[in-house]
Amino acid sequence: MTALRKPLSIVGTEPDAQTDENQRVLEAVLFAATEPLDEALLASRLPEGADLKEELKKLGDHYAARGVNLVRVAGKWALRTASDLGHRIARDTPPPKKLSRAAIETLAIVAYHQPVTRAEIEEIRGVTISRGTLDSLIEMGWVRLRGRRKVPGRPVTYGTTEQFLVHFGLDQVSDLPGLEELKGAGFLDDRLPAGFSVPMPNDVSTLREDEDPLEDGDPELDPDSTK
Amino acid sequence: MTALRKPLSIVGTEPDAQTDENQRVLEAVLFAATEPLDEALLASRLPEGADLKEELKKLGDHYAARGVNLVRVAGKWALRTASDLGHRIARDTPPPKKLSRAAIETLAIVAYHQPVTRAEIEEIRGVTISRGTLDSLIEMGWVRLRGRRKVPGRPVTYGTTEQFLVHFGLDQVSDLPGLEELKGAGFLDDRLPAGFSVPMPNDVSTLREDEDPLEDGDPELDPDSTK
Amino acid sequence: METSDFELPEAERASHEPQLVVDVIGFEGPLDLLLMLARTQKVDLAKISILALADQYLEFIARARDLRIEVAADYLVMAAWLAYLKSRLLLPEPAGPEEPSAADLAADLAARLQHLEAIRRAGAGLMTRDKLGTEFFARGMPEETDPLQPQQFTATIYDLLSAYAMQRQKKALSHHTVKQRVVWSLKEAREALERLVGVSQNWTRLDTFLVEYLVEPAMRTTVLASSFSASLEMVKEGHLELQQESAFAPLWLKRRPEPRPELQVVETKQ
Repeated sequence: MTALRKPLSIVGTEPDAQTDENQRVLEAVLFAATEPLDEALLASRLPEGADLKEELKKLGDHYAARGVNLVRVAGKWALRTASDLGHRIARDTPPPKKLSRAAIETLAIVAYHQPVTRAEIEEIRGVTISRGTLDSLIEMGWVRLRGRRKVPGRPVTYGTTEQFLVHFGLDQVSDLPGLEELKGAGFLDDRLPAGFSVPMPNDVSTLREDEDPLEDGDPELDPDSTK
Repeated sequence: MTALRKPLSIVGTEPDAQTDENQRVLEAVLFAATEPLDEALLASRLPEGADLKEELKKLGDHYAARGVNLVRVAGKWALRTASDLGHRIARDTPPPKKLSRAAIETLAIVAYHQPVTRAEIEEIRGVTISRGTLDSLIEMGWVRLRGRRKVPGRPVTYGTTEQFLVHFGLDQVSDLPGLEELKGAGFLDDRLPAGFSVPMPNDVSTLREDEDPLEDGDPELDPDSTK
Repeated sequence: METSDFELPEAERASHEPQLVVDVIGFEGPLDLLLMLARTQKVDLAKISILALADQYLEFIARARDLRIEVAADYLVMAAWLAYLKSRLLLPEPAGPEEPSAADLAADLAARLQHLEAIRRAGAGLMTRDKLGTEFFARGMPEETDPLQPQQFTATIYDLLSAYAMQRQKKALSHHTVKQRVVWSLKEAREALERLVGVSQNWTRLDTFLVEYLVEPAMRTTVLASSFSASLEMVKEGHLELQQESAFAPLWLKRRPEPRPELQVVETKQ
């Protein structure tokens, strides 16, 4: 296990050594995790009074030019391989399936218009969407059921997940590409009932005032909620 | 993705830059690998003529004092967190994950229909189940291999475990609700055709008369028992 | 997005899911087709001529029908709508009561096309981002931080029961296949219209256009009769209002407004 590990002489109290130790711990914690970690968790691993922001910045600088980078996704922190090296890494796993156009468009509509109902998605695309399209996006873990819109028929509202952000390397939904264009053209707030206009996609878990919570186990038992 | 990643200016032919690129690739490949990697594979990721030993030594030196180390295991190479930091990251038990829908559906069928074969599960679900689904249920300790059905092909039969009962707070598997209770609780609706029935689950360890015991070491080596 | 995107073989575009709408022409719905046609005008979508677009579309549909290609009903509903819109744009007849101007309707349609286009670009932009597992990778070998406790999974008894009931039920009920309808009812056509061109709360008289495009010429009389009774039914159910200025004059229809969402909110709060 230790072939190339040199013995360390850690001097706990010496200031510089302390700093390095913080770097080592952060690095190890981030390295061991497959999922992005939030700052509260990271802070809990450092001695009281440590400047987490500063430590993260330092770690980021250290990794910036290397083959692994420190990145911020979904408001959390993670180590990821540098994306310019993707083709050099080629894992054994089969390449991910290409999404169908219907799935890409549906995902985009959910991402940019969330919270959004199935009827609204259909209205934008101009075609009915097969149940399979939303289901598979949900199964992939990118789309989730949020709640129910407070309108007749109480249609389910959909939004994106943290995993969606992680997959596309986004820190938050407001980082979505082309968001400004859509917003500028007035496409982001015109589908909402009057009085509920929110000009930005919003994936925060708290329901909006025009949303009701899902009942227990509601999600799956609901083939025609939007009809 | 780019929060802390600085733009790289890679000059392919300049000796130093070339070396750095090799370091970056090695680092990324080792980071993303799911297993320790052998030198043949690592060499295949570097340009022809690169000195792998030298690159590994350099990478090892870079990481030696850090929170992550390059280690040699079983003649192969891997990046691992420094072992002196084990206790600092140990609290990092991942939060419990929700079971995937495929897993919960499979588990439900095993629970009600045990002893049940993979082919029977697939028939009820109407889709093939990936080997991983059953495997992970077994790994979680909720599903076990019981024996083999005495039919051609001798498919493995699956059942639930005591841990399954503990997790779901069941005294015995026959406490799972039957047809009338499921209807009463609104899980099943009234349109069901006559003759629809829900089996009485039974997880007693004694094999049924249509089951054979598993041979020694049988379980895992059995990719196509149900085909 | 290039025109070639619209010429993907069926197998490729449908790789991930069963296509619900069997779409013989190979487009993802009428708006998709319209967008492609609009691109041939080679102008900014904001300056598109809806009249020319309607002509192109109707021509396309007419050609498909001449070739005896079966055209999905959604396309025909759109054709009916465009034929109606075209007649309004060409002959500014005295509008029915409270009717939106033809220019407004055309502008709405242009806006929908721009929206779809913008969403497509956004979707394409999303897909060209560096993605986890393709361009960048996470730690491949998670380190067990506590070897005694690997990843924990949770599920509730509720998850278990609903998963079970749902699967059994799906299977048990799956034998009841619904016979495919030959002719769309007026109600279905109107629902499709709402999806395609938005909800019009105003008086319209496009039923003659719908009838023309939705059915074979030989069936027109009977379908006109049955769609008339269907609209009466919808009036009775409170979904629709009907108006006729004199005998044999065109019938005007209007969707009854649904209760406003704001009112709904107030109600639930009480």
